[in-house]
Amino acid sequence: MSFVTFIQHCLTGVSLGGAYALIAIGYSMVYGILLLINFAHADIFMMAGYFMIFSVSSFPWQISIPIVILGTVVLGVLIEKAAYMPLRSAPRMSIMISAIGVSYLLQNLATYLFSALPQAYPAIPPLKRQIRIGEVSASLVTFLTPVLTIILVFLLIFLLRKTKIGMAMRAVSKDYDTSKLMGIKINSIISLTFVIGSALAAVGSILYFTDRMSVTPFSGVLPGLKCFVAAVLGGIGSVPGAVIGGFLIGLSETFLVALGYSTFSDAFTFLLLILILLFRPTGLMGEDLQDKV
Amino acid sequence: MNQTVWKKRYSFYLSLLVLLVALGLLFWLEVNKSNYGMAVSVIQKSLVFSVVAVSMNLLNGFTGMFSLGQAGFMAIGAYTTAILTIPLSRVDGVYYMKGVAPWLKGVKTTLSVLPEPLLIVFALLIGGMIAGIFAFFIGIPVLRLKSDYLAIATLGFSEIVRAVISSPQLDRVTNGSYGLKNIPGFGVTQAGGVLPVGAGSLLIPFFFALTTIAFIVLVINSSYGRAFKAIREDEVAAEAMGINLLKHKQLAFVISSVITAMAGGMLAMYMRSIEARAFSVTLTYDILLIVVIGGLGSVSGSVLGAFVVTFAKDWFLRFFDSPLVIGGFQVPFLRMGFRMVVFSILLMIVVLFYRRGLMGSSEFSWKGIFRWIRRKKEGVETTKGEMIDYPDPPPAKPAPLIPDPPGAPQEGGRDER
Amino acid sequence: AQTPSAPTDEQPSSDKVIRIGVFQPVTGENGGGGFQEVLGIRYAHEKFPTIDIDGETYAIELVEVDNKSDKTEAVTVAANLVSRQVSIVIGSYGSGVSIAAGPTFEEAQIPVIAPSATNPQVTEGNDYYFRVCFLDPFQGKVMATYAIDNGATKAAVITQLGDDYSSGLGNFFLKAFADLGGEIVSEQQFQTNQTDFKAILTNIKAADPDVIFAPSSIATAPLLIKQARELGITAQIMAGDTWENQTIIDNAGEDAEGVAISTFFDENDTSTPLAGEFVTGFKEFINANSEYYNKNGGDGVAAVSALGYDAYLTAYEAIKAAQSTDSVAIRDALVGIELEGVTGAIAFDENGDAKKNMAYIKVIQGGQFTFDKTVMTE
Amino acid sequence: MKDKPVLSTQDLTMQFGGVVALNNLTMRIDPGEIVALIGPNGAGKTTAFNAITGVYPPTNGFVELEGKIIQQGFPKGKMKRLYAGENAGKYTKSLSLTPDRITKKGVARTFQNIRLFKNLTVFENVLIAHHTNMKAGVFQAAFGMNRKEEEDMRKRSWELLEMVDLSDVGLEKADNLPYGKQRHLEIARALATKPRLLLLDEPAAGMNPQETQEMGDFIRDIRERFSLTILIIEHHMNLVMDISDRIYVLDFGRQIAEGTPAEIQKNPEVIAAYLGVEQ
Amino acid sequence: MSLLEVRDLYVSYGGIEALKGISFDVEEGDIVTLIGANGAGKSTTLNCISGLVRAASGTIRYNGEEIQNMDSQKVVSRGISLVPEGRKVFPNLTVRENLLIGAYLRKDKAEIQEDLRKIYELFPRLEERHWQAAGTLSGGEQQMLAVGRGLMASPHLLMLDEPSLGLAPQLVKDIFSIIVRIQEMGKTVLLIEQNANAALNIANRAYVLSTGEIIKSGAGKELLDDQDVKDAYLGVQA
Ligand SMILES: Nc1ncnc2c1ncn2[C@@H]1O[C@H](COP(=O)(O)OP(=O)(O)OP(=O)(O)O)[C@@H](O)[C@H]1O
Ligand SMILES: Nc1ncnc2c1ncn2[C@@H]1O[C@H](COP(=O)(O)OP(=O)(O)OP(=O)(O)O)[C@@H](O)[C@H]1O
Ligand SMILES: [Mg+2]
Ligand SMILES: [Mg+2]
Repeated sequence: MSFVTFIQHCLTGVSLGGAYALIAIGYSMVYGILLLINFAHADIFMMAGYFMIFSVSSFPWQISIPIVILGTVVLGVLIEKAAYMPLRSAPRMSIMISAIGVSYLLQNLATYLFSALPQAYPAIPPLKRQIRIGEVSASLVTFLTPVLTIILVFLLIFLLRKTKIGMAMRAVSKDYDTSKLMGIKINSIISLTFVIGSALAAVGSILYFTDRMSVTPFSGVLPGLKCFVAAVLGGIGSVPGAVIGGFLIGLSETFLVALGYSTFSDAFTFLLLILILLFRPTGLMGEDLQDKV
Repeated sequence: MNQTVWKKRYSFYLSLLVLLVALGLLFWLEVNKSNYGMAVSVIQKSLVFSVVAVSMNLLNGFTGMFSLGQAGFMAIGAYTTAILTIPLSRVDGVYYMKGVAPWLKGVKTTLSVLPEPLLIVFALLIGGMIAGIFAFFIGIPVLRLKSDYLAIATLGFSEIVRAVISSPQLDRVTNGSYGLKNIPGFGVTQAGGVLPVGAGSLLIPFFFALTTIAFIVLVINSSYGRAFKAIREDEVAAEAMGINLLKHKQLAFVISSVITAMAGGMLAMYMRSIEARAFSVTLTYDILLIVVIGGLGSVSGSVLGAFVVTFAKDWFLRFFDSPLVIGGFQVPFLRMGFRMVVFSILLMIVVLFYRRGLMGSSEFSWKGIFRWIRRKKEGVETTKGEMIDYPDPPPAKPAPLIPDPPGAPQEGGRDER
Repeated sequence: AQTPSAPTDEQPSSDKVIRIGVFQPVTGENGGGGFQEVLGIRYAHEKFPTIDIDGETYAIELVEVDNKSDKTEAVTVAANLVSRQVSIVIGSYGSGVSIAAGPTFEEAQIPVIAPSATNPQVTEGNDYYFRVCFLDPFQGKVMATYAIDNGATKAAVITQLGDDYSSGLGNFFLKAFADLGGEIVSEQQFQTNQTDFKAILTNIKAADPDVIFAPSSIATAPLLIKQARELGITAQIMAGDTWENQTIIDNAGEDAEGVAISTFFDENDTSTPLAGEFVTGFKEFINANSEYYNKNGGDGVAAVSALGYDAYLTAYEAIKAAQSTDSVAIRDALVGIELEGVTGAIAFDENGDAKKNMAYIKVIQGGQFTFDKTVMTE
Repeated sequence: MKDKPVLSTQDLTMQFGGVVALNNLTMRIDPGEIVALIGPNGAGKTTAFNAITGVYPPTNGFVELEGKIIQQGFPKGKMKRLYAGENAGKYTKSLSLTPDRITKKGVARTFQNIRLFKNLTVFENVLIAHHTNMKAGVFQAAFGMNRKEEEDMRKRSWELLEMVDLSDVGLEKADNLPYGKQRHLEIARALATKPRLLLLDEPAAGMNPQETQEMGDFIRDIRERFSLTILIIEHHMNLVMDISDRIYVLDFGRQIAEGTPAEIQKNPEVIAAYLGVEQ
Repeated sequence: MSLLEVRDLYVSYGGIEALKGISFDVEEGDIVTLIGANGAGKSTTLNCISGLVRAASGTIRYNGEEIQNMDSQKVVSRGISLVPEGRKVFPNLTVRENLLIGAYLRKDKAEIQEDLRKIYELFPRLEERHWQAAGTLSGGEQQMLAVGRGLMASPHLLMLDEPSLGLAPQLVKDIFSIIVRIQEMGKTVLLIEQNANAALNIANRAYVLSTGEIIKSGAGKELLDDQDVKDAYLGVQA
């Protein structure tokens, strides 16, 4: 592999990793607070793709971006209210099935409404600008993704670590009743989690689809699974962990495919995950808190 | 009579009756397969899925281990069964891309002395065994992980299995990602034998389901089953009660995997043609869905769930997919893809309103039905989810392990043994 | 009394019915192409809604099922068709699902006509599977010849793992290209549902081929094309019949220019009157229904629509020849059938494959598939 | 009658990060004794239980059960640097049986924060505890080939419930029992494993003085009936002084006193650290 | 008008009736205690007041406002704080964070810091371990933390559910003197205690609960001398 090819692969991997990281954070946050693997997250991400397609058909892209973020946030919060909130006191598995149900529903609804055919994702001209450095060529979005990811993540970490809201989120994650006794509005806190997670998914979707150019009802499935793995690998519930996981998976996937082992690219992701879990049973950055006996 | 007291032997006779009726019905259906193809196909699938669901329930519902590796074990079983049972004459056509590995052909030639039914049983057992060995070895490191970490690790294992099966390196054994076809089905397919065409296509999966599920039920009701439940409730306390966590988790994991793999083999025979892609996470989610819809920790729930979900998804809701014109009026919404939308909505409704699944964690029993009917007759209001959920009254003596056979002394009398 | 063959809006109210199963993907990966094929069948059905058997008029009923481009689902819905007592089946777009469902139909002794499934395995060893299109070995050779004729010496091949059509055709191309003296400089594979081809394309770029042969689904086509151009790859991209779909051009835009494909039919080649008649009629049919129009991506006539039409016609003729609704009788009639379809003459060889030896090459120019040349083999 | 001690610990130390929760505990318990372990909150009492029963492998020192070592450890890895306890370097072997092995060897315990199998019935809670002594393998058990054994287990479970006065609620969910009853159930469950040594962690917590007294009688009673040796942690001094033969006192992980109840009550150090000025 | 008025309160769990129509009052500035055997319904009463458990019927009035079946979070904002049974500290937050979250609804930053200091003074052990995840504290340490967290809310009515459970004898005494000090600060306390002696000693008023009903009430000292109460709850005095 020549040096130029190597750099090109790195670029692809890092950019992919950045988008993964943004989605992984959504999984991680919702898990952190509801202990719920939000299977629908991947499909919220997919819907964000469609929102952009529709929005761009009537508005310029500058206006579409906030519309897409807003729309995705509304969708995320709506799902929470309709499918998860009524199940607050239900067994964990029921909520998980509810999440799978929402995921199926979004996929099938999208298939039904927009057909299974891929729809072209609108090109956002500045993001698509070709940048050429020597032999390496890529569009701006490829360079932008990791940078934007890092900035957003720092903001988020600040929110979680340094503010009262962050503390309330961590409290709610352990015990609803006692949190209520502290005066915490748990529903608002949970909604906020979904707002943040969905907004990040929307940003992630813009970056991801701009790079990949088309959306289908099943576009979310594979990245969804990978991002979930990224979240677990990093230590589910931990934001920096999700980011590390995202980049790790983005890079390893790209290189595996590049080396001709594309059958094994997903398998390798999982192998990596299992190996890491064997040495760190709660992921790279996960809190290793067992209840005291 | 309103005041009749439920007796144990009633249950026995009723069960026997239902079993006989079911057998008769199944036999009738399979002989008339050509007219009821859809029913036969859906029942076959339901039976196979109920086995997988029950063995998944053994892990998730009874042992409290959140495992998502089902698709992987099914794949192991399915591929083993398929590879061993594809008729020798068809092998070259199946492996048309890269050809079949010579050693495999050798093995198959040797095995071809077995009559087909025996070969199939043999293949299923081998599939189960391979899965069991896998389960045992990956269990050692993986079962130490907790809840969702275990889930994702087992899911990962399942995806790795799938990738390995479809890898080009194994092209000559598993036919890589092209899948296998010409797998023999359940029933007699060629006319001219002693049995009518189609015979066995339902009874074989039925007996398979019956025996495997019965085995799991026996395990659950044994002391080991109680140890599993203890682990589900509180690992620390279970360990303090002298229950070896790893050993018991592994036991549950291996049992579940072996049976899942055998069911995978059955699934291969049902599908007649398989590919690795079919054994993806989605398959596991589908099973999980069945388990939870049926009721986590309820065997009868899993069986019920398998039938309800499969029937709804594959059959009853089909009409939503085709445009319907009634008196020149085109019914809105009905077109391809609508069925799955309806299915997802129904699914959500079930989850939201039966949050503990159709059966909760209780089991089906004639006694429960009987009481429920009596209550209905007396006009006593029953609350949702409580239908079959009646705790037994405190017994005068410990409940016996195995229900008394008919004719044994009835409950109430204190007999010391 | 009914007037046969007069297209009417409402179903003929005859109580005699014969059912033709339509076994196609309408959703999933191949949902787009599958639907186009269905359109051809529906159009044919609209033209020929009834048939006379033994002096009685039977209404033909289309029983449509969706196999979702999924091999597992395919077997289930095939069983569904069998249970609904169809006399003959048309389908499916995509060789993989056809191969998977083959044994089910064979066992139920129901004949199937594949309009566009090109993989040899579809009909091989299955007495009940027929097809009205050419096969992949032929198609691979056609494209290899075309590449060599255009001066290419180095080719890269991209195939989809687990897709019989894609890897099959890729393989046939590979062999033919090497036989013709070309060099294969890179062989890359990707997985179903993969949307990121940058890694494999980067490798291809490093190998610097003259042409890239990438037979795959409509869904992946625009992604491949656009990502290749983004990486600065300038080699000509070529593919098989599946790519003849307007959405690819719509999605890939400018980048699609120059892409070459082989196909079964050309709407501008109206050398036979039958084809010309079909093209006008079909366009009207499409334009009359906005859903059809949208999903077809305009009123272009896809080759698979033409093949769908031909498959229906073949089934129609076979039923007529058999003078029976019995599926086995129809199958026997199919073996010896000969007719003139819009994609050429149809007659089956001993495998059940139509004896066809001509393919059209089209190149995308100015946002349209433009006819380049026809290729025939002996 | 001083033969081999049932349990003895030597230099038993348990350190979490920088916190030395248990420092150099050396104690012995002779057969048939009731020994109490007391001390202020956070003194390391529960930690001692955890180290003895294998929940944590000890950082340093060892535990012997009837003359055989069941737990032994020395600081390794990062702990080598961090180690703040005593006798570093004295031990070089490590051995840690898992809690189930230790239970099998005859040590049973209850938990400070009750840990019942909440969704199972009271009866099942006790029945499960018999599992550890079961002989049958999984196939034998599944196919009912150990009917005799199974029936025995059931009979003994009811007997135990009878003893703690819970047989009338035997088919209730354990979680629905009031707090005090749950504590009794935990003891019954522990007894079902057929222990020779029973460790009780605050069995009278949450009980009123009346109930506490009854608990004292109950503990004495089971000692006789099952010929047990008992190690108990309690903050109810009336109970402790009433039933124990000997008392060990911990403070900040260290043993600060050992003696009979009378001696301990007078010990100025214990009064200062734990009991308070006037009793 | 009393600060808190409970009238005819019924609560049931599924089929089981835990409270069968109890009525009692808590006067402003009093210490009121509920005593009773295990399972009598004491905790249920407090949980119902703070909105964790739904009342089947009956009313609860606080400052004249009906608060039965009000959302917990709202009840808290009215100035009622509960130190729940079984400690319920947030295991993943540090000791300090647990205390701060107790003051979640308060806006007075300076006073929060002052209160934090006071609590560290009361329980020096907490200050020593302020960085430790609460889940790894010993049982008694967690109990201190739970009480401290309740105090951080600076509530008008403080409800304590067995605050002395699992505490060392000396600390038990401290707890009771803290409760008296809280009263002296002008707050009202509703207390559940198994340590009935001590509770009755400091209580202005006491109610005895038995299987979901109030069977006795009176001034704290009065009940201390009551023979029935002595027999049932106080045991033989050492
Ligand atoms: N897993 C752990 N991680 C960190 N510190 C711990 C852990 N377990 C216990 N500790 C600390 O060790 C000390 C001793 O705890 P332990 O539970 O043994 O106290 P105890 O004597 O039982 O007190 P109590 O009477 O309050 O129950 C405490 O200060 C506690 O914070
Ligand atoms: N969540 C619940 N589900 C079912 N029953 C419950 C539940 N909580 C309490 N109970 C029952 O309600 C009754 C009253 O319980 P409560 O906890 O109020 O008693 P308590 O007086 O606080 O007792 P303790 O002194 O043990 O804390 C008990 O019989 C108990 O078993
Ligand atoms: Mg303790
Ligand atoms: Mg209570």
